[in-house]
Amino acid sequence: MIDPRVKAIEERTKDVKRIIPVVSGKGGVGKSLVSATLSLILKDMGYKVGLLDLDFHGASAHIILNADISKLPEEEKGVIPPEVEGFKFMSIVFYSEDKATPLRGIEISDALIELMAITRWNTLDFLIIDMPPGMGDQLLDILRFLKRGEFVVVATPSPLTINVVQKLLSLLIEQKMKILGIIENMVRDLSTIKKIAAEKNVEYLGEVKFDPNIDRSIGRAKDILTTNFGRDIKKIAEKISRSGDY
Amino acid sequence: MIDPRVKAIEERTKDVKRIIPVVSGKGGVGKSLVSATLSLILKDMGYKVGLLDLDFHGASAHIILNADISKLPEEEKGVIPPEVEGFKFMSIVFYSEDKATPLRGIEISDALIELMAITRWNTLDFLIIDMPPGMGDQLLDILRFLKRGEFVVVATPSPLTINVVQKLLSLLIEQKMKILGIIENMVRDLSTIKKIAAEKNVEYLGEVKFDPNIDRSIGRAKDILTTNFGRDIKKIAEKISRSGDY
Amino acid sequence: MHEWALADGILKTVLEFAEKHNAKSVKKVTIVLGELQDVELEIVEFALNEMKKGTIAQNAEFSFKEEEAIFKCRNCGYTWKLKDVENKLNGEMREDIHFVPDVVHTFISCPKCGSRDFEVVKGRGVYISEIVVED
Amino acid sequence: MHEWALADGILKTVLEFAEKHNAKSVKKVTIVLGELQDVELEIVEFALNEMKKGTIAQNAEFSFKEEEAIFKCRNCGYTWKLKDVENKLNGEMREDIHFVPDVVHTFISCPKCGSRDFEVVKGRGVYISEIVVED
Ligand SMILES: Nc1ncnc2c1ncn2[C@@H]1O[C@H](COP(=O)(O)OP(=O)(O)O)[C@@H](O)[C@H]1O
Ligand SMILES: Nc1ncnc2c1ncn2[C@@H]1O[C@H](COP(=O)(O)OP(=O)(O)O)[C@@H](O)[C@H]1O
Ligand SMILES: [Mg+2]
Ligand SMILES: [Mg+2]
Ligand SMILES: [Mg+2]
Ligand SMILES: [Mg+2]
Ligand code: NI
Ligand code: NI
Ligand SMILES: [Zn+2]
Ligand SMILES: [Zn+2]
Repeated sequence: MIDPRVKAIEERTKDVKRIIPVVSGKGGVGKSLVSATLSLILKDMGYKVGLLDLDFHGASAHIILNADISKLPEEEKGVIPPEVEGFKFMSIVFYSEDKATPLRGIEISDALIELMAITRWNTLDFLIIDMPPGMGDQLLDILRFLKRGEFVVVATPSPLTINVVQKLLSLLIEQKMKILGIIENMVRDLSTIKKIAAEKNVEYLGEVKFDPNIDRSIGRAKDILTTNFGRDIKKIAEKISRSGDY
Repeated sequence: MIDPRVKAIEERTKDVKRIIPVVSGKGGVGKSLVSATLSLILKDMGYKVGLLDLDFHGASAHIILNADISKLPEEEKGVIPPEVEGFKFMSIVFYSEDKATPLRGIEISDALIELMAITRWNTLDFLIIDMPPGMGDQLLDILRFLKRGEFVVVATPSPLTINVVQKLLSLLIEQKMKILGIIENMVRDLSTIKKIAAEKNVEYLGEVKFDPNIDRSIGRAKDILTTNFGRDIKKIAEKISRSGDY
Repeated sequence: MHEWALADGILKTVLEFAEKHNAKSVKKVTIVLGELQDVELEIVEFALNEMKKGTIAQNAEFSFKEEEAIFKCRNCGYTWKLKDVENKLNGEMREDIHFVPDVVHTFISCPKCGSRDFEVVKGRGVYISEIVVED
Repeated sequence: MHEWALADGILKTVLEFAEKHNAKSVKKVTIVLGELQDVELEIVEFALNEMKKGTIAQNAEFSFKEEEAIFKCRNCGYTWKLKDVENKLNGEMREDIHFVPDVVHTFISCPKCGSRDFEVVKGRGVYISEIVVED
């Protein structure tokens, strides 16, 4: 039995210039908020952007963007990801009606392959991928299918984050993946991640301050850009866009 | 091929009075900190306690407790979980040397079954299980093998948490699992979870305030108990212990 | 049609296989269509016949086998078929499953024990079961 | 010995199976021992012979088959055996794998492409492949 979807994945992303999976290993560090905000900012900078939410159990991008998920994405020689806030957006919630999706790893992998095989991103400057926590099926599938991914690692200063992020970094480095750098999110006083970045010889993309009001902007994409959080991410987005001028 | 481990799981937990999986669906809401602190407090209350960390990719309990994981747990007709801070503790880190464990779902499930089949908890009042985010293999295995689990759901007031926690709650309710209640963690001003608890007809176990200093106590178990976080969890631990007097 | 995406994947996979084996042409391809995904056979067939033109598969015969969807509960072991639970699925759900078959776990549960922890033993999606080439 | 925990699981599974089938006694049980987990056959055997006393399996013959560990890379498709990579594993790692075979993903990677995303095709752990009862 040969799976025809694997070949289709390559096809679907061949006109995408840069693929940026936003990862951490740890949950709750801000991967989704960073992914969505990066997408908003890169689009505002004039780039063609796509956002793919691969955190099936913890899908969040549609909440941050207040995306209308009631209509199925249009079918046309594949599936056209709907435009949300000026960029293309795809998530399992279009197909799960935003209900619980109790899926084991093998089913997660199947759903991921399916989504990637049918979604027609067409020409994009950036495809941002909002990843789940862990080093399970989604991460391993990204390592398998998107070898040209440029990873953005999100961490926080907490010792509980550091232990997990170090494991993820060591895996990405060992697997010779391209790592754009680490974002240190929810910084209140001291940075602990600068040291980790230096030790692992990975770029420190910048810190994002703890923003106690950020939750009020969730669901109002425009507002995010005017928060402190948005301003901190803007600087990082500029770094990322420049890092593409090879 | 029949798997002899499944039968062994029942055996291993038959002298455990109450099994409490600490879940959320969402990552980074404080499941690990709540699990470890609950274990410390219940032990101080005079109970026999065990703590099982089933978050293989994001194992955290050993960091919170600063547990010595360099020695393999003793082998005696199974495996004896080492004593840490006066209770029994088991985690995959004893066997992974606290290195990265890139495991797909099927391997996660295998490792979980293996750990549960070999660990001899003996007589316990409480077995606390620190669960990973998501609704994947670990959660589905707990639903399959530990039907008498009494779930503690950890949430935060953020809209990003609420969406995910609601999905998990609807699954637990549909599957007729016993839910002890919801803990609302990292509360700063307003509670949003009381309303969700009422809607879903689930007990609101209490709120735990955002404690900006909690990270300083990580790795110093004794200190956690004297923090505001520790004090908030204490009230909840008392509720949980009373809820067992049926 | 997302059927075109599938057809595209099938043809590209077949051509890559043929090239790897230094084949002169592709003679026959057999495709299994899982009942759960419910793709429109006519569209896949039409798409394949359009796209194969000008490739070394242009004279290939594409044949299709439909495979019944069978589920097995991981909680209680019960086995059932799609038709046993079809009344639980409305048109919208069938559409959702058409695109991402795995969301079936969102919409149906084991008819015996109610668990959502079940395996799709057969008939999930589209696979190539046979490629015959000429050297 | 964690071998006792395994033996306990085996015997309880066998007895439950026999009861379900209203068997008078258990005659024969075949157990597959995966190379990766590397359990001590003598201890499992000794434990089973101790524990079976006084049960309907007391006259059962327990026989064992050792199964070579085989791995297949999900990234590049390469297949290899435990003995091909044994030099990567020190005594401590072998012990770790003995208890939780899945941590093999922490300690070895595909000899061809370096991926840790591989399947343990055979020889992971302990399974019961045959139970013969008398009615
Ligand atoms: N810089 C920040 N300051 C304050 N809260 C933040 C910040 N970044 C993220 N958060 C909050 O942290 C929680 C987790 O964010 P989320 O993007 O869902 O993380 P992840 O995707 O890694 O699980 C959310 O409640 C979010 O509002
Ligand atoms: N009440 C609280 N106040 C402030 N920070 C908290 C609180 N509870 C948890 N944290 C922090 O939140 C982060 C996630 O906690 P953790 O227990 O690892 O969550 P999970 O196990 O759900 O992923 C950690 O950095 C922890 O220090
Ligand atoms: Mg997220
Ligand atoms: Mg829909
Ligand atoms: Mg945790
Ligand atoms: Mg060790
Ligand atoms: Ni279609
Ligand atoms: Ni042993
Ligand atoms: Zn069932
Ligand atoms: Zn390989």
